Amino acid sequence: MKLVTAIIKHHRLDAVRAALVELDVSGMTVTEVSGYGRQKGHTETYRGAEYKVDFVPKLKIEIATREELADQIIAAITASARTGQIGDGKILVTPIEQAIRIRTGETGEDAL
Amino acid sequence: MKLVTAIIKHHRLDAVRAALVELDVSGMTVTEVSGYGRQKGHTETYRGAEYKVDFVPKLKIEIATREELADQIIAAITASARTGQIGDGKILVTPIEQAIRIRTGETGEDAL
Amino acid sequence: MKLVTAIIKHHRLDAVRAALVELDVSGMTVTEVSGYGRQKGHTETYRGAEYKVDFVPKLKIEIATREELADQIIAAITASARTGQIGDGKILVTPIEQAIRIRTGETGEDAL
Amino acid sequence: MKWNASRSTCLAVLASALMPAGVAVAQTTPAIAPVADKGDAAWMLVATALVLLMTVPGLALFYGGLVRSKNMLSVLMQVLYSLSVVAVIWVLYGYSLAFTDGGNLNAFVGGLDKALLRGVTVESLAETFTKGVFIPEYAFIAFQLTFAAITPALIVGAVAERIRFQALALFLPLWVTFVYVPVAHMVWFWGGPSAFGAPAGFLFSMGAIDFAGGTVVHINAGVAGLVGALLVGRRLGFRHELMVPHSLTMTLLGAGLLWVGWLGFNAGSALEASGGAALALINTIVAPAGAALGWLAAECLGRHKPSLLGAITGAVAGLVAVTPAAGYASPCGAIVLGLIAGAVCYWACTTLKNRLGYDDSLDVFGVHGIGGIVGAIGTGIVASPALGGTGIFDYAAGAVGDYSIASQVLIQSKAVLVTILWSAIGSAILLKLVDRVVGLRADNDQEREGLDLSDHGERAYNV
Amino acid sequence: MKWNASRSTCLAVLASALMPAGVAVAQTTPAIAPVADKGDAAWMLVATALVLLMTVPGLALFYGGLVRSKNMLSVLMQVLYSLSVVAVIWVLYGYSLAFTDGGNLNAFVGGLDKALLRGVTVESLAETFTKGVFIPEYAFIAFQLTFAAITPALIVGAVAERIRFQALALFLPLWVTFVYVPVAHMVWFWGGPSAFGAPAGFLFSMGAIDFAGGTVVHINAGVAGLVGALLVGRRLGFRHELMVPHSLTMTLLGAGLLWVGWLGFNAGSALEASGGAALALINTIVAPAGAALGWLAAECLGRHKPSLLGAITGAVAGLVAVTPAAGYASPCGAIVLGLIAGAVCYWACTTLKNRLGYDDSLDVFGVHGIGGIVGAIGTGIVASPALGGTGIFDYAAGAVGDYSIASQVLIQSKAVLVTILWSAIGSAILLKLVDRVVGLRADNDQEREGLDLSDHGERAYNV
Amino acid sequence: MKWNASRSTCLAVLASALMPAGVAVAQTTPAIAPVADKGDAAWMLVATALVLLMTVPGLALFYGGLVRSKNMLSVLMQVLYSLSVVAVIWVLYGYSLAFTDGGNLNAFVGGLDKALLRGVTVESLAETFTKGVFIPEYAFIAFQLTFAAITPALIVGAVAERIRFQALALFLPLWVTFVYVPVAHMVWFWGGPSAFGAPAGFLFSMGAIDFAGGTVVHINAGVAGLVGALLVGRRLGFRHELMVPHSLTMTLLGAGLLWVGWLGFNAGSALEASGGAALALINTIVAPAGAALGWLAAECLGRHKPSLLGAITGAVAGLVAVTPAAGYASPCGAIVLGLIAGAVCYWACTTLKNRLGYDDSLDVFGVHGIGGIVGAIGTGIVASPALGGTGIFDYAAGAVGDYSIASQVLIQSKAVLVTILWSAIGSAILLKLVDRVVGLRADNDQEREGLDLSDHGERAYNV
Ligand SMILES: Nc1ncnc2c1ncn2[C@@H]1O[C@H](COP(=O)(O)OP(=O)(O)O)[C@@H](O)[C@H]1O
Ligand SMILES: Nc1ncnc2c1ncn2[C@@H]1O[C@H](COP(=O)(O)OP(=O)(O)O)[C@@H](O)[C@H]1O
Ligand SMILES: Nc1ncnc2c1ncn2[C@@H]1O[C@H](COP(=O)(O)OP(=O)(O)O)[C@@H](O)[C@H]1O
Repeated sequence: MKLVTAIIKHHRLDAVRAALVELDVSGMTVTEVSGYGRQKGHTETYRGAEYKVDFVPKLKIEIATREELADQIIAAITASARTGQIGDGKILVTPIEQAIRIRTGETGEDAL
Repeated sequence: MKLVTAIIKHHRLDAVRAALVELDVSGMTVTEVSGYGRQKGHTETYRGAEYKVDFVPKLKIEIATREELADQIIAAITASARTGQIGDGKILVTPIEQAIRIRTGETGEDAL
Repeated sequence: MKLVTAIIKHHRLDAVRAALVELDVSGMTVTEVSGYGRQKGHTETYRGAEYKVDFVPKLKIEIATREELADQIIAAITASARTGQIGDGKILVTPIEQAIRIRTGETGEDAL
Repeated sequence: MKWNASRSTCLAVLASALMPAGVAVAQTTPAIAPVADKGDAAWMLVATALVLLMTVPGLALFYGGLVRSKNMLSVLMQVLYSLSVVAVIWVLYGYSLAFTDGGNLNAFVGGLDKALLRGVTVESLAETFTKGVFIPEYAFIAFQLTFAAITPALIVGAVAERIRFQALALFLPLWVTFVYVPVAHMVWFWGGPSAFGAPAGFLFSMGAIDFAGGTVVHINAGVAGLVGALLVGRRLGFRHELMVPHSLTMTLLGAGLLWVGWLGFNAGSALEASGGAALALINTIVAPAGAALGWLAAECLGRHKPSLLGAITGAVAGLVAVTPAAGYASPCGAIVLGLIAGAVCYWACTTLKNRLGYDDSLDVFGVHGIGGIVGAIGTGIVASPALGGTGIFDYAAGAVGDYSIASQVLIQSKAVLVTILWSAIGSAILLKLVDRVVGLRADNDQEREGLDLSDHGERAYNV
Repeated sequence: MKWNASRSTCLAVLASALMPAGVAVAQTTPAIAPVADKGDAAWMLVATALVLLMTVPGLALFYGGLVRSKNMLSVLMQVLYSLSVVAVIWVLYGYSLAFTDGGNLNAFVGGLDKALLRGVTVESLAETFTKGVFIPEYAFIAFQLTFAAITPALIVGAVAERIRFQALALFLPLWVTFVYVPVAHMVWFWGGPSAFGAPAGFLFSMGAIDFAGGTVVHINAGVAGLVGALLVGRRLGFRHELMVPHSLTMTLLGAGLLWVGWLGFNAGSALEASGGAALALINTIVAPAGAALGWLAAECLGRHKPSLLGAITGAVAGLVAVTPAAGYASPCGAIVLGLIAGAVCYWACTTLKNRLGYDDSLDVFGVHGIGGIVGAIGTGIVASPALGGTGIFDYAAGAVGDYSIASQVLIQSKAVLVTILWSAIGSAILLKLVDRVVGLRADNDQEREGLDLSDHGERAYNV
Repeated sequence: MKWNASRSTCLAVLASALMPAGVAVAQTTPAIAPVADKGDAAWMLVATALVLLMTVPGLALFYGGLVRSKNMLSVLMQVLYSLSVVAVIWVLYGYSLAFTDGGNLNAFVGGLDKALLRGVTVESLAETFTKGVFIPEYAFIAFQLTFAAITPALIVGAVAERIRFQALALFLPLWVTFVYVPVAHMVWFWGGPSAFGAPAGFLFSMGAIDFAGGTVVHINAGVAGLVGALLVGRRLGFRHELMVPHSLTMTLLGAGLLWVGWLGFNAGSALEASGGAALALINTIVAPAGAALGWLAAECLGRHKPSLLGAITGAVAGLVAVTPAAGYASPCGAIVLGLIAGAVCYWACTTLKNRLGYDDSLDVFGVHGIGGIVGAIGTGIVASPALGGTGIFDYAAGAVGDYSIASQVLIQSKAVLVTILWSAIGSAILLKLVDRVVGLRADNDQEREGLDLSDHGERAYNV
């Protein structure tokens, strides 16, 4: 099993979710994160004091999946999250050794 | 070493933490996340505009542990996080190659 | 490729980021988390009702990197995040099997 | 207590001022139609606005800040609903039942002569506590409306985070009708200075004094809250899970607005822009100040850190306690009353509540019930002229009467007891009834998810 | 309508009261300089403060809570800016153009005699609606200033989350000058009771009644909002993305402050601390109460959960609807008017808006436009003495005149129509102009990032 | 300045109005007991409520929104504590020391004749600035109480986010006693119009004018704040870490409430519901409006985006600046004063502060100190009748006196200097003392964790 982790822009979430649901992905977990990268941040000024904020709000989506589906998921995310502008984000794939569904105790791919 | 990641319901946190402390787990890291899965979300209505919200608030618990303890941890979480209803969540196990304690520079299992 | 994950104290973020930028790390992703560990939490009291809060706010920094840089990154974080007091946090290293830049579709180390 | 005047105040004042002497002499007093002083009218308009401020947004936010964010809107809604439904009821029949003569039942409740505000016009006047001084009756009705609206809203705090909206939607109007209105009539209805001998409400006749509603509003709501907390039962996870205020910022804001509004509540209860109103005003500033310090002192003695929530709660307890005493106590007396109320309510919200084990979510009983009792009985003491108080005006004698602390405290205690019994029994019956009809309590899943989503389909925050 | 008095009120009253009779007789009425009653003055000072409270923080937070947090500050800023720029304009020329005689153009606009408040002193008086009753002119100016300030601020809600600050910074002062001021003059300018025959504004002369600004403020702003929403266009992601209020807590708070402030708005429009003001006050409590219940009932009928935002919106709709009627309707009439307004505005904000498909972000048209129309026309009905209303005072006859619901409703409808046309055409022209000069709309990236950062370089929350 | 009247206002007015002419003639003026006008009384009750609103929740939230969320409650607590402790002190001895004759020390401080408010009753009156016009003394005491309470609370902002609560708990009452009370006495104590020749406070005697407390409140607190910021030292991470307001929403809300409350502060300082009060009222609306625009203009000139925090801060600076001028300036004069204050305070909070490098967390000195100085000196200019101002009433002559801008500006500057010196020296001594006794500053770990947890054991938000 693989864990596909994508960092995307907020307003692409709906599109990404829709694309994943098309693939019969049954679940995912989303986290609010701050990203640092090529995309520039912004400047805030309060009573003349300027602050350069380098972090940009992003969403992290994690999908645990059986191996075969990983490439399709990657393709789907790439297509649906892309705006073509700097800051569209990354996808990382990492290995999962075991998965358990808490409710039933099922393990492995059945747990997903 | 293994990283045990569990997605659970908010109100099970105390029970899970207690169960882990019983096992002499010395630390964990918790993140607020939103989950999408079998558990249905809810509908919100504002001045007649209906929004279907598919994401459900969940907690992610991460425990870095030496290999031997992983199964016990999984069992403890499964037992303490279970309510028997859809949406109880998942546990994923992934490999850790190295661990360092920042304060002391200790590495490996000593760092946990 | 490796994923270096560090749990640090909030007020060390600027120092850590600066240290990483020195190393030519091009990006990172930061998440607000709550940590449980040796560092003690605090007690809150509301109208006489005492609550022991065991979780301490922390930041999680994730850096996807090519393998060669991992040790330098670990060293840089260890140096810049350290205050010497309990609760400085941990660094974990996990394997990455694949990386994709959404904007361009680049894969592997080029995507970072 | 009301009077129909045929002309507007100001014209009459000017007219009488300018009237040739001979005519003035000829017109002996009865020929002069009573008029409202514009200053008194202005003050009562403002006082009404201030009491409205207490309910929404004041009380709504004070309570709302104390619950978990998943129940924020439910509390706001319950308070707003209370205001809305009571405002309508007050016009339909509430004012009439509280403030007209009830014939045979007059000891306990009024009649329906002024239902739908029949007969009230812009010229109608209501007499104040000074003979011959009047305010527009609409102002009096509106002022009293705001009292009737906030009292049931206070109860909401005791059953917050678990009661269904449907249950409250039914209970609150019933409670106003069967508990609030009779108690208001018993304590406040009388013939006015021009007819002070006319049949009055039961507790008024007994000689109980309650300047601005310590019994009617606070003990009444506090006891109903306790009964509600007991009948609805404890929240899921009570004493196991973290149940901490989701925004003390909102609680401070709400309390601040309550405080400011309370100046209208207490000083407005003088019904005139007089020196007596000014006394009530300053007492409504210094008593809560003393009570905030009293609570903080109690916290420090109890080896806790001095907390903002403590200072706020103390201040509210002081406001509650000074409510019946505001126009009677000297400022020094009010400070002492406040200090004591702060410390006693601290004990009630911590030690007492823990020992008895009921789940009064937002300490309605601990603050309004206990603080109200301290205030009602304490009023019997601080009102004494021997302690700098004003004493009680004897309308028959036309002067302040003799004062005995002991006997007044006895009377006050009796009034407290009657209020407690009426409220406890009435609230229990109504709650049982509502439980039968729609069920009081949200089911467990709804309670876990939060009432905002389950009852109202909304969330307070989307950041 | 103004009068220069040479002495302060109180001295005059006392003096006249104490004056030996012979002298009083000798001094026939014209010799008495008019003076302001201190009670009326006190009330108008307070009413002004209350209306200020409506704009900032009231309206600012009511609107702010409804937008997404990335646009919070932009809305707050637009409202605060509206208040600031209009306050200055009012002193410079706004008051003069609205409330002095405009010579040939007097049907539509006033003159510049009092530009820079020339000639106004602390002794200047403004006559109220009662012959011989005056208030300090500065109080009248300040009171009217707050009306002029809140009206353009209302428009902000319709174009929120996408209009550029620069565009509004230009549009708002233009709109006040070319739309608000003329409409205010048309509806409210007259010679006062002492010169009721003098040339008055167009709609006033027509016999339209508008107690506190249903046409001038609400229909005017509501229509401008609709035009704005159409010209600025829909928000990115409208109907696709989640666009939910970021803090209903702030919306409740803002609405609560609006409600309290509205007591000053409506009851202050009586210009006196009279029984009539008290009537307006109680109506301003019970109408929104009824409207909140009306909206909730409509929600339940529409098979939705009863929502806090619904109750709030209903209450605001009720406040809007009762604005023109506040001093004319009986409390029962006001409740019915409120109930209807609540239900109708529910329909407007849901069914109507969906069908027409415009993006009026915060329902300025649905609440202020539609609610204003319901109120303006409804006033023609509930003002009828046959329905418990006060009727209309006929200054020539010195008594309440005959009343025909049908003909008054016709007059009211005409006034509504004129206001709609003036506002729609004027707003459209001004918006087109501003679009040419600076561009109305933020570019897509800015809109995505949020106007707080792009227009103001700040963020509302840093938790 | 006080007078004991034996009868209530209204009765007396009516009585005198109705009195047969012969009797009235017989009763020559001295025989008439002074009475309070109900309109004035109503206004002063409300003004007091408005100033209370300024402190809690107004100032508390204005400041609270500007700190990081970990220090939110500490600021709220410090402000609430200030109000509570000063309210009690005011009754115990503060009022007496500020507003009674101090015998030998009378130039600088009053006596203890009215400690515990001895001798004050509901019939006691205080004379206003108009001969023979009185208000209830309790209203005057309460009104002044609110001034004394907000002034030390202002200082809190300068030392926020690092001072220990224990230190402030000691410092604030000391500061009120040794700094505020004497300065208030020096500036405001006089015999009243009926005894204008009696010994007055030092600065009053000098001829300095300060309508509502520019020196007493703002310069006084601003300078104390600067001294505090210097003695307590900079926050950890100052200029390195992100220290941005945690909720500009709360800051806007607090500022809005400050603005509304300030109408009571300034217009209430007229002590009457007069045309003069109405002038102060409108000036308190237009000056901050001008100042908000002034700050925004300065931002744009400085190539920054126009910011909400800028507009808010400008408005507060305008409120500060107009405080001493409110009853003297024409509205146009007030606008100009506001514009200038907005721009100057912008410079003070950015350029000046950066150059000097002190850490005045919330710009108490930059806004209240500098704004207060601009206002105090500017008052000498805009009060001039030549510029549309009212000039200064000469009680001996019974008319407005001759006016020289140059000499009045000189007098104003001297008063500013005396206030600065008194406040700087007094504050420094008291802070040093407190540092010895309990230590001023939280230790580094506590400062990092936040004062909410370390000092109060609570957190503001739990979402
Ligand atoms: N090396 C990295 N490790 C972890 N996260 C990264 C890394 N580089 C970029 N990111 C994440 O991806 C987001 C987008 O990256 P950025 O460089 O701004 O644009 P792009 O993906 O278009 O190259 C960043 O905001 C950050 O959250
Ligand atoms: N494939 C997946 N990848 C990542 N997270 C998942 C996945 N499936 C489910 N989750 C997480 O687990 C939570 C519970 O899953 P759900 O399907 O609702 O119930 P259950 O665990 O009872 O089957 C989801 O809310 C989501 O956070
Ligand atoms: N076994 C673990 N798994 C995951 N996170 C951990 C673990 N142990 C500690 N942490 C994280 O590291 C943080 C610091 O750990 P702690 O034991 O308090 O101090 P130290 O790192 O100095 O030993 C914790 O707050 C928690 O977030």
